Amino acid sequence: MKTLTTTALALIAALGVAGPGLAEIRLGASLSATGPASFLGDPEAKTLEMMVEARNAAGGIDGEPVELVLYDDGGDPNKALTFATRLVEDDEVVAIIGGSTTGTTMSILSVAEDNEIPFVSLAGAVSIIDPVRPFVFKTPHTDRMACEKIFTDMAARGIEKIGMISGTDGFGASMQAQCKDVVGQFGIEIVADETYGPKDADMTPQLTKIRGTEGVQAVLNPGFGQGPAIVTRNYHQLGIDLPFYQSHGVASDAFIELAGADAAEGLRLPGTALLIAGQLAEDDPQRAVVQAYKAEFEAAYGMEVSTFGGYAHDAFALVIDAISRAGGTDPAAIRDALEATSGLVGTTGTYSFSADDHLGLDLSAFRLLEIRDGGWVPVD
Amino acid sequence: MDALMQFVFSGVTVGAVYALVALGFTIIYNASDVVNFAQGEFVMLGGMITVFAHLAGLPLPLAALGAILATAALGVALNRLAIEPARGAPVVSVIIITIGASILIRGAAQLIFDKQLHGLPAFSGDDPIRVMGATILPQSLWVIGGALAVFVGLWAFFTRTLTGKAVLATSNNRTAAQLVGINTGWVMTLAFGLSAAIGALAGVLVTPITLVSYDVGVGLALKGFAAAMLGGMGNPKGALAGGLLLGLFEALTAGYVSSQYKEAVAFVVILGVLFAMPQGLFGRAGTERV
Amino acid sequence: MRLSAKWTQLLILFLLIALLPLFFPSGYYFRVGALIFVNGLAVIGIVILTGYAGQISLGHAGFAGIGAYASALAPGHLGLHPLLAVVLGALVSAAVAWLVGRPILRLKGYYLAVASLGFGILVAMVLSNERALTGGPDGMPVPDPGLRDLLKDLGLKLTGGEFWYWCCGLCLLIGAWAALNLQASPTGRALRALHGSEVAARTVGIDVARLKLQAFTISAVYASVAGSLLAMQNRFITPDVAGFMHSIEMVTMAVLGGVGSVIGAIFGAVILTLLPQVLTVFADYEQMVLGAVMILVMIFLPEGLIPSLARKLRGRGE
Amino acid sequence: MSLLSVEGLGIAFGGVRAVHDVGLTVAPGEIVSIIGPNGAGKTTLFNMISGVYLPGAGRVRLDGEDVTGMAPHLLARRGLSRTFQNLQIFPAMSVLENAATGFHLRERGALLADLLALPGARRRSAEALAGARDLLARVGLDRAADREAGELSYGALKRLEIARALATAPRLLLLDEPAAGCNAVETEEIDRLIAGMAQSGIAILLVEHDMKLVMRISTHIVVLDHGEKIAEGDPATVSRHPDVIAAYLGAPVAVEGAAHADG
Repeated sequence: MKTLTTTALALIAALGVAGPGLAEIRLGASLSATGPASFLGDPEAKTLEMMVEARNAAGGIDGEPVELVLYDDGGDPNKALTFATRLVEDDEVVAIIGGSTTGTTMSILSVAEDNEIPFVSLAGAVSIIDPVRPFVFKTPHTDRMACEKIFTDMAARGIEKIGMISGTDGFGASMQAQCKDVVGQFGIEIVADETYGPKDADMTPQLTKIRGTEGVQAVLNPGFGQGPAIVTRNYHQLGIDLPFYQSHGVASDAFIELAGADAAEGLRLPGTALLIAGQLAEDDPQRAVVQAYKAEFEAAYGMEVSTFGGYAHDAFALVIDAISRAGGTDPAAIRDALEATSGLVGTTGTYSFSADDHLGLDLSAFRLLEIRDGGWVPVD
Repeated sequence: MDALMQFVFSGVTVGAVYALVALGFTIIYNASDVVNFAQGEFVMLGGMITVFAHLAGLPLPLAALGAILATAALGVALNRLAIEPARGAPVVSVIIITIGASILIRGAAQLIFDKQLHGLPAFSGDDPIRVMGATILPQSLWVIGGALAVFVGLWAFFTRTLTGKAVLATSNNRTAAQLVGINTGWVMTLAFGLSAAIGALAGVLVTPITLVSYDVGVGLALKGFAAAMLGGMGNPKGALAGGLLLGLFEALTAGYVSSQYKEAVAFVVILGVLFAMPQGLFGRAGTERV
Repeated sequence: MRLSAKWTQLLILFLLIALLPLFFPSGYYFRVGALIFVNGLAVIGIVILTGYAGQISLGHAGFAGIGAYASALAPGHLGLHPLLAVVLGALVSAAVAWLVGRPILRLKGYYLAVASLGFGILVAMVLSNERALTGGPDGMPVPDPGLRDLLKDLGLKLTGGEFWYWCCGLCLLIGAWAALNLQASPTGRALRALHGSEVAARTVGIDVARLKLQAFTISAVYASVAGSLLAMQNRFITPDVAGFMHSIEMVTMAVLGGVGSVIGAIFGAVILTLLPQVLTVFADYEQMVLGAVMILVMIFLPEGLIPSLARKLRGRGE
Repeated sequence: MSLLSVEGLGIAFGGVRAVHDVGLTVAPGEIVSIIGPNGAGKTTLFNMISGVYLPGAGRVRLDGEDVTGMAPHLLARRGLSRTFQNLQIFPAMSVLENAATGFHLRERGALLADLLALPGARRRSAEALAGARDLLARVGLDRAADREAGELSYGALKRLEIARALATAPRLLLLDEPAAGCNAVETEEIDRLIAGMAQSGIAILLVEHDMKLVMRISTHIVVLDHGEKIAEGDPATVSRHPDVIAAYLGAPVAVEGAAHADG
């Protein structure tokens, strides 16, 4: 029994040692760098590490170095809560970035609120910032905004009846629900509502059903990962020639490659400026930020930059900006400075927070893109 | 009618994927009564290695062959390092070992390769084939053909060759098999190598359809395991039938009932079959010996 | 002799729970402790099912899911006090276990494994698909049971982390006590007997089907209460709690620590809960380490860490 | 009236007749032995009578009540218990606990009481353990009570199985080769044990290869060959029966020798 006690104590000691050394400005992050949401968390973690390094090379914030304490919650909300507690109680960070998914965000959120630590989430759900919680902010557009962007375009094309096929993963299910919520405002009706599992190999039955539904004029596929690529191929395979919409969940060049340029030709989705970095107009306010981030990231990691990494980029920029304006590392002062952010240009859009808006983006931040000849073309 | 045809095509395509994974389970199970939960990782490796070798410039057939051989070697190593040393352990321990192996391989794969999704070009192009108003991709035919070929191969192996019979004998009674001169150590090596190779072949064939990433193994192993149990573990006929039935159930449920609950319906059917036939559709019935 | 062995184990457990906080440098350690206790509680259920009765379940997280969502849903929808919601969750889990266990416990080995796995996946699927009720994959908030406020009124001020540490610690002690009682009781003997030989167990009059069902039901209640405790302290719950990986995690903890021993299994929970916390610096290697640990323990310490080590120590003593 | 009566019992495995049309009766206090060469179907017959196999034909009656194919645990409640040719002990439990499981029918109670260690549960458990200790003394295993059963020798385990079976307070006991693997001294002990059990009114059905033992203690002998009954009667009659002698290697002198050779 003595061995058990010693082992336990040794492990506890190991826990303590695992913590970081001293630094003046300590930021915390809990991201889903592995696990089912790693397509979100992996670029986010890489982005944060890259930006912290760049920032410190440039002298930190007012001469003080920034230290990043980064944990990988694997997409598990339970782990995320533990790491959030650790960030606050043990690492004593002044702000938290993270929560790659809505589930992990909701777990971190309660810790941040209880301990009054500013928290910038990278997840999509509108429930994160509605109702507004004093210490909680987020950088990505809400899923609801993605739906609105898509429906606006559909309405402009005179589409009134659509079919929807969504993934049953967190992203797909959340967007499916939000879209069903707002679709009525655009005079559009969802006449077919199908789903598929995140690892399914063939979606032709669902698409066949949608095709066979009376009056369908367009099809929308909210989802991420391999699902949308397979749906897009099946769409092509079945020869469906109705307008086809994907979500911002697959806004990347890799998607075109996976789905095949032929199959993806003509489909539209709401994306960010990152996807068309090279095509941005000289006077586009986001041009400089977006091109710089894209160049840095691709040079550092040799992989294509993603929309999701962009969320982390913006969150980091917001927090650094707030800390330098707060003139110190008091979490409450950082929070106040965050809320006072105005006109900060990020990769996702231009942020202006207020007491009753902790997202600070509007629909104009989304750009509706169409795939033509294997590349992205803005349609609005 | 067109719709039904399309559902059947989809079901057979998906079912062939499940069947290929399920077939991989049968050899190891036949040789050692072990259900190898790392079988899905063999499929993943088949896909991933091929993708990366292809990216590195190898022609596709060569890349695929390399992937199959490398995965087979890993299967042999798995047996030597993790399964053989724990021979005679209870079922729970063996489950933990093979799940541990699957976690280990997955963790290594995400470091060695990456966490991105990858695809492979379809072997015979992407132009759908039209039959009675429904369409099927040429790659689906490759998968279906692969499943049938592996099935016929295994069936012939177990019933027509001395080595195959030696595998079955080893599973029935290891000591007796040794007494009649069967090198049971070699049989185990062969079984793990073959199973891993079949898994990797499945990975090569299905990647153009399903895409591949380091974490596709778990889902495939679960479905393949369920299909193998539905058909009756250890019987190639059962693996093929179980896989195709599972795929058809899912496709028809998605088509006619609810796509949301298609997997639920599939599992309820499996549970129902197991209650009625506790050894699966084609399983060996055993008498308790006292 | 047996009685004293039981009380020794409980005393060690009690002392560890009571004294470790003296060494805690921050509130985070209370959180980790509480998680260990919750996992330990669930794992004791596996000890009863797998260690005593020799039956496999790869779907026990399904019961944790039922318990967790009972805690999340019952207060709002039925107006139950959160504590009663825990009881309701346990009752529902017991009822479901009784119904599901009847047919599936007739199966053996891998067939039982796949059937229980199917059950767990069904529960996770329902929780994930019934968005209107459960919030879908994004999860839903869980109401606070308000016990902390009650303690505050009594003059005992605890942080959230501290409160859940003591609360889960107490539940773990009670759970361990009951499991140890069961082990030495007539029912426990009958369970271990049918594990050893079902045929022989029948000939001494043991109703094997019924006893397996009892073990399955009790272990479901353990998982359910653990799920409720987790939901209440996290204040937010997602269908992951019922997922396949969580089921595997429960079985792994039990088998790693020693599925035949209550203390051993709790130790398994300690290791697997701490592992990701200790390995944060090497997060990339966490999965590989976990996999390697699972394989190595099963090969070199087949009865699990604690029983195998105890046997080795005893062997040296003789 | 006989306690056990078996009529026309038969079973086939994959088309092979393992047992065909066997009948016998056992009355309280009687020791009925079944003998025959290896593979004659003795253990299969036991398995059918004790509910492990479902008979393909025939009837098993206990107290005149038809119990054919009844589950073993229900037969145990009616007073039928047995031991096994290939040991069926609970290897991970102590010797004492093994024997105590035999008291299951009397000690089983409320699950909740067991979980909470209520006084009733503790008392039942203590009684079972005390009873088990007495029985272990009776079969000469009291000194090994606290050892793990898996550590015991073959002969000791045979006696442990008898103790466990006795603990169920059987009225009919089926003993499958109780003396196999035992040395001469142990065999004598078993001999006394069986005789004592019969004297206390238990009906005993015995399968045994040790012909000396069988001839000494049996009140009635049934001879099986190739699954069929070829002879029966008291020991003296059976040992002179020509078919029996033929079945056992075909020479009069071989009866006892053969029995030892293939034991």
